[in-house]
Amino acid sequence: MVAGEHAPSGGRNWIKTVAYAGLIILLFLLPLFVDSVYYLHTFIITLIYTIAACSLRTILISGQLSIAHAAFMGLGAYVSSIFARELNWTPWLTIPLGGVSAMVVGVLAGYPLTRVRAIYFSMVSLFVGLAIVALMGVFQKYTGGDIGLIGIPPLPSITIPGLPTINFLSSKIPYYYFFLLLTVFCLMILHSLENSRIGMSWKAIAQSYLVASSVGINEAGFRVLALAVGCFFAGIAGAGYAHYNMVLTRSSFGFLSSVNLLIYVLVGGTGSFFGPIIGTTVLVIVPEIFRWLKTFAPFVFGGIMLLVVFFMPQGIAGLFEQVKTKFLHFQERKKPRDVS
Amino acid sequence: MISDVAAQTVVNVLMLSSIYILVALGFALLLTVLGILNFAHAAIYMVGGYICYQLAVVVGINQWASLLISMIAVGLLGLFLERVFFRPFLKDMNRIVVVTLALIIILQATINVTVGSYIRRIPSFVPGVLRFSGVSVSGDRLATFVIGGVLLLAVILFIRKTKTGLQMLAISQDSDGAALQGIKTHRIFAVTTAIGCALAAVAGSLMGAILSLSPFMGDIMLVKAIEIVILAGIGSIGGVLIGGLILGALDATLPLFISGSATDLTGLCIIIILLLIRPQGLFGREV
Amino acid sequence: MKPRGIFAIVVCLFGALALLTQPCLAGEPKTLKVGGLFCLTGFGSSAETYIAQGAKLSEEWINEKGGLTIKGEKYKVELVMEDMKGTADGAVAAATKLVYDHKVKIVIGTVVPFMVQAAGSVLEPAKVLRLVLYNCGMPSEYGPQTPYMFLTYDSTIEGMRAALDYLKEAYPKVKNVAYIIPDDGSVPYLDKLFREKATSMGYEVATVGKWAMTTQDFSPIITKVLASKPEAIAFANGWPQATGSMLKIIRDMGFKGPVFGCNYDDAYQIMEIAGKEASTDFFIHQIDLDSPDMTPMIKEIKKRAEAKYGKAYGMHIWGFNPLYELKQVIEAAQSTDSTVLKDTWGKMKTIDTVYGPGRMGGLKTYGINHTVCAPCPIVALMAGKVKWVKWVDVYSP
Amino acid sequence: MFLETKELTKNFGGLAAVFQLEMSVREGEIVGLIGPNGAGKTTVFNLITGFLRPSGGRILFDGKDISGKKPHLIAKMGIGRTFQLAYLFPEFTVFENIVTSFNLYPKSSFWEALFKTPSYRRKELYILEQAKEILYLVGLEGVKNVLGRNLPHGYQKLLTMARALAIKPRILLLDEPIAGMSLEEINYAMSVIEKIRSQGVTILLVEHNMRIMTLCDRVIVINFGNKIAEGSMEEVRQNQEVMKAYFGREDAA
Amino acid sequence: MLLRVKDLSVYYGKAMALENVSLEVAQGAVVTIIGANGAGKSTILKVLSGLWPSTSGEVYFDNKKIEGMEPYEIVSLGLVHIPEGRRLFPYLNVLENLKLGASLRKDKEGIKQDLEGVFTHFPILRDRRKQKAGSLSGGEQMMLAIARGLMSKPRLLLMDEPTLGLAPVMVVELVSVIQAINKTGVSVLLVEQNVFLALQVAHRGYVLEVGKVILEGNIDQFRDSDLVKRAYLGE
Repeated sequence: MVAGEHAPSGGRNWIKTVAYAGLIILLFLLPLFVDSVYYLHTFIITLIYTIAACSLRTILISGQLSIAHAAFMGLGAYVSSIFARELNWTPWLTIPLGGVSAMVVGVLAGYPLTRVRAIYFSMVSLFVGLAIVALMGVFQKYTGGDIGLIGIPPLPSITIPGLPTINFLSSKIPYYYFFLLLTVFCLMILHSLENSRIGMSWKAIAQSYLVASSVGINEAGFRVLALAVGCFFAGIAGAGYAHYNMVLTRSSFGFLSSVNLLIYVLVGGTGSFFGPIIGTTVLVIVPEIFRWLKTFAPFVFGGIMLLVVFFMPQGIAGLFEQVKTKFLHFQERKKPRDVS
Repeated sequence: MISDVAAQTVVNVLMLSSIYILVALGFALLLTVLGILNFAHAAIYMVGGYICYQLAVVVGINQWASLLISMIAVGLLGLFLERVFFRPFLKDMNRIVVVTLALIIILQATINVTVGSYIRRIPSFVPGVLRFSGVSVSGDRLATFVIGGVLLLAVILFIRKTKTGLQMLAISQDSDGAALQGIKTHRIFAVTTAIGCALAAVAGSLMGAILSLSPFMGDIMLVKAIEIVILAGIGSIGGVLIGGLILGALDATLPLFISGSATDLTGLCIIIILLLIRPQGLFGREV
Repeated sequence: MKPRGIFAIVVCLFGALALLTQPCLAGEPKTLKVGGLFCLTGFGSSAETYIAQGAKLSEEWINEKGGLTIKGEKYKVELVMEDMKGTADGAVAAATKLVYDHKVKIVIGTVVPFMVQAAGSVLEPAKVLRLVLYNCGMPSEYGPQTPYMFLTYDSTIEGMRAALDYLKEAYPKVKNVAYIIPDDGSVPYLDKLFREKATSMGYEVATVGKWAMTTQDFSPIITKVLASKPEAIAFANGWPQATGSMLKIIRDMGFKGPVFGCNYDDAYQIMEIAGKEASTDFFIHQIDLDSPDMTPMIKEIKKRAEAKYGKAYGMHIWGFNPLYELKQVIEAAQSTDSTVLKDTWGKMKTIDTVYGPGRMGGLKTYGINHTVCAPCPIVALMAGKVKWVKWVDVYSP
Repeated sequence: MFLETKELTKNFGGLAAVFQLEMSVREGEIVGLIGPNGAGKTTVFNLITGFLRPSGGRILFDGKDISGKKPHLIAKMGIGRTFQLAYLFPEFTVFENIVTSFNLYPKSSFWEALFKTPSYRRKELYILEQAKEILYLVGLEGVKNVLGRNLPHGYQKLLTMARALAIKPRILLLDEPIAGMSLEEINYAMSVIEKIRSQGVTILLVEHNMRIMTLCDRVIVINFGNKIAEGSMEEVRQNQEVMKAYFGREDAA
Repeated sequence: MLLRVKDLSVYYGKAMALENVSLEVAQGAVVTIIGANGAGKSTILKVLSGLWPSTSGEVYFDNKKIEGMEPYEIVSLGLVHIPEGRRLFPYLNVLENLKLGASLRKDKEGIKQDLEGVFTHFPILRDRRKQKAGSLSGGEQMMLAIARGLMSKPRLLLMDEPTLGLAPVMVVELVSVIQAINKTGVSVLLVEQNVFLALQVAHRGYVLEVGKVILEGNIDQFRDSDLVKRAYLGE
């Protein structure tokens, strides 16, 4: 069963599908309209952080507000780069490897973390994140320490017989398509999971872990599963980032970065799958637009956050919901009827 | 020789702990009474330091007076913050997180734009160094130790011995129950925030004398404050003393044995293990 | 309803503002755009704000002097600055914006090593001439793989050599030296270089104090370093907050010997942080703006900085230097093409810097001869006063 | 015995909430567990369903020792429960509440759920059918698309029962199933409980409202965590000690 | 009338908690509201004491409109709520809990006097005055909660399920306590599930079911009411 599948609005589903398809096609055609490499770069960064933010939300819907997510991103990034740099593995292999290693660490950290809930979870996760970043500082021989790791190979060119070779160093367009595909792929999986039985169990645990376990949902198991899935995609995002940026510093994955990811999710709205996507898009692109404000630019970022918090209690995605409710004149799902 | 290092280390532990305690005290107060994680605490701490600097160095009034004025000014800022930014969101953790993080960004940018980012330091409050048999303590650190201790004691006494303090405790234990006793909860929240912010201002000013001032000085201290409060346990002011001592002890002794980045990792692992054994912290109430 | 209305209005206002004030990209035809990469906010902004101001001064200076003359045509220099926001991400974004949006082929700036690397990942493949101010000696930062990067002034390694030379001269009795360094990844390289130089001069390295980047209080690490009984202490790398704090603690703990810093840091700032009491027997690679021994150019910059910003800092001079050098290179090459400039500069043997005549070097040290070695000024802090010492000639072969 | 506790004890910080409790439930019965407020009834439920670990004693279910097991494993063995305050998933609709509760039969693997394989879809369809049946059984089909938190109290109580049925329990532990209901609702809820029992589910319930006791085959009275009487409702009603404990006075009723 | 509630309705989101509830408490009376868990009894008290907002309706205390007031303003008028589960401050000692009850009062002498009065009423509290409230037994906690309520000089005491978790002996004692309090001129609005207690002390009663008053009248009428007997006495 899929949430929505039993919803009575078959007609609106059709419109939705067309809208999504249209949006994705538009995104695919974007490079035709945007000739600035800088804007492409901004879009690519948005895509990468979208994967990370959506995977963070996957953890969040299971009731776990993690403040370590950027660290898992960094873990994937470093593992992928180290294997690609030191052992000359192809990034096509090391990127999933980065995801897997982030997942493994997520699971290892996750089991003890199931002992704690709510704010205590957040706090211990904060320390886990700090510890992972500290770990990167310890193995500076491989990670380059704070000065950073360079010489990370870019994605290798792809040769498909009959077509021109796709060279990732030639321009940002191949990267854009790679990340667009990766994002669509990751979001599809995350969306599919969220709207499956597993996603429902996560949400059930978040709403009441007592009730959830009374109906046989393995609270610890599902929470670790959420961490595993979330960390896997964070690792993928991080690894992709590494092979795009070709330089890594561990300060990109510290406390403030984790908090930034959290802001993307919270500002976008936790209630909807599209929340983090909207949040990331707004909070990555708008500050770039206001770059010319120089030292005043942070006010834009902070201002957006305050606007959202004051006027959009459910985040930006919640705003759409609010508007929709208003337009539909509080049309309820259905009024309760007498039982007897 | 070894004993010199040991004695100096004991002093280092005490001094560093008092720095940490001073920074974490206001943070713990807000967490206990208002139940909010005020991420902006470290930014308020920075603002306090800058106000003290502006008064003492730029305007040129007496240093202790400027410390006092900074305390009062930041206390008033706290009243404003509580009314406008905290009160509407007290029961909504997600929104409190976003608001306090937004405050960090805005306060840092404000200082960066107005005062500038040139590193400054407030002149010593207590110049000079105290030496005895191979151990030395600078006057400022000693002052921090004393002031930190006095403030911790004062806060605890205030809480235990005054009516307002008792009401703060009551709210921290049961805020609805407290409202039913006729306690003006909003007033207590305002007072608490003002005190918490004033404490941050003291910490910022003293830290401005011991270390230095920069708009971003709070970033690491924030993490330290969170570490202490979580170690102490949410809901415990007295626990800040122990949390601060533990963290101070880790940070002041580990570098003697483990150098560089590994220090961080070891300290964090110890804290994580402590927290997994006692998730509610050493003096926390319940999970 | 109301909040939404307010929000809509605010968004519209911001949007309108953004559209109205978007910098107009259509400049004059005879303008040479030079990018500037600095942290104006976030980590590093404490120094780089002033370096950026210095760079702005140099832009004005060049244009006042009539700009650049290339093949008979006059060019004005336009410095386009982007904020790196103190993060690697920000550095990459800023560099991308400069290269692909502003279409610059020459960039000055980036001081903090990790941002040098991050920006380099964009600038180097785009063949943008980079005029970098600082380097902490890691081969990954600067070497044969970065052919478009030029180190415009003496850096940690040169500063270290000058400082050790001066140590020998001023404190001949010192036998062993301890040095303190942030554990940021550069330790293995700097350690090797430091030991080589120190042992070749007959010093013993007493101990190495590595500190974690998150350190708030340096007392423990200083306690450890002092336990090895060094006669002199060096800061191999660092920034004013750390250097000043450590100097203060070292003196508080009763160490009387000489202490010195190897990198270009503002001595006044260090003194402000360390306090007058502790600021003694300390020397560092830096200029003294008040000394009559400064080059005419430095005096000129000081005047300009005071006129424009009210107060002159050593960082202004540092920030002024790259464009000053670039002017000579462009006039020598008679071109604005980055590859031509690179080749021309690479073949130059000498170049004038604001610090005095510079020589090109670095082939042996870094693997590439793109290092400008100019006289290295030494400034001492003595009894709470900044004291001009002298110019030391250093050269990285 | 189907479900029995042996010397079951639970201490909270030195205070015994349940002390050496011996009780048993036979298969197919409806047993009422009564006692004054704070007598330890809910604690007993929490001990049986694994939400609390007993300080001493054992709990046997169908001959197997289940004391101290994790709640979801106990649920898997066929012990369903409801909560005193109508705990439910407030952000889910009624139907989603029930569908979510189908975790054990049939079980789908991670990969099935991820790729929405035909077998997964088949199982989900089956679950939809089953959920509809339960919905019909408890009579909530009229409100199936209402969010849990918007549901009136009586419906919430019914929903918690419906949800507990989703695990196909062999025994159902109902914690105050009719508290807060109107008279009609009570009658209706009692008929639902009767229907559930007729499907072969054993029921152990806690209730203050004496009306429900007409349903029970047997009543166990506890006070201070200890059993003080057992028997039919009539027998218990005559018991002076029960009267004293339950109604606070000896000449009650 | 000391307290007059007119057509009070409370909705949480779309869920109804109370609908058009009207009730009255006369000066010096003990009035009880009977109803099962979730019937909305506690909601009434929470609205009266200002903890929760009402959706519609009017509440007058001493002819003063009190809804929309902050809890402390309501307390200052003399309407004091002893909440369900007592809501003591478990990490504070008995004396501190009592002092907090007098939060709004400024007359030190009066407080001292009342403290004495409370201690004579509940001598056990005097013995335990340095003990943490959380470590008291259920009965002692109940007494402390009542005593704390008395410290704010109530004119009307709202009691929410005082028998919760009490031993039978204590329930009996509670009856005399409530009667004693009432004798000093304090009106009481008692919310109970324990109908026996309620019937014993109250003068007047209301039966609440699913947010609506379904029965009201003098307590004698209640005893004879089939509805009450059937629903709550199990007959």
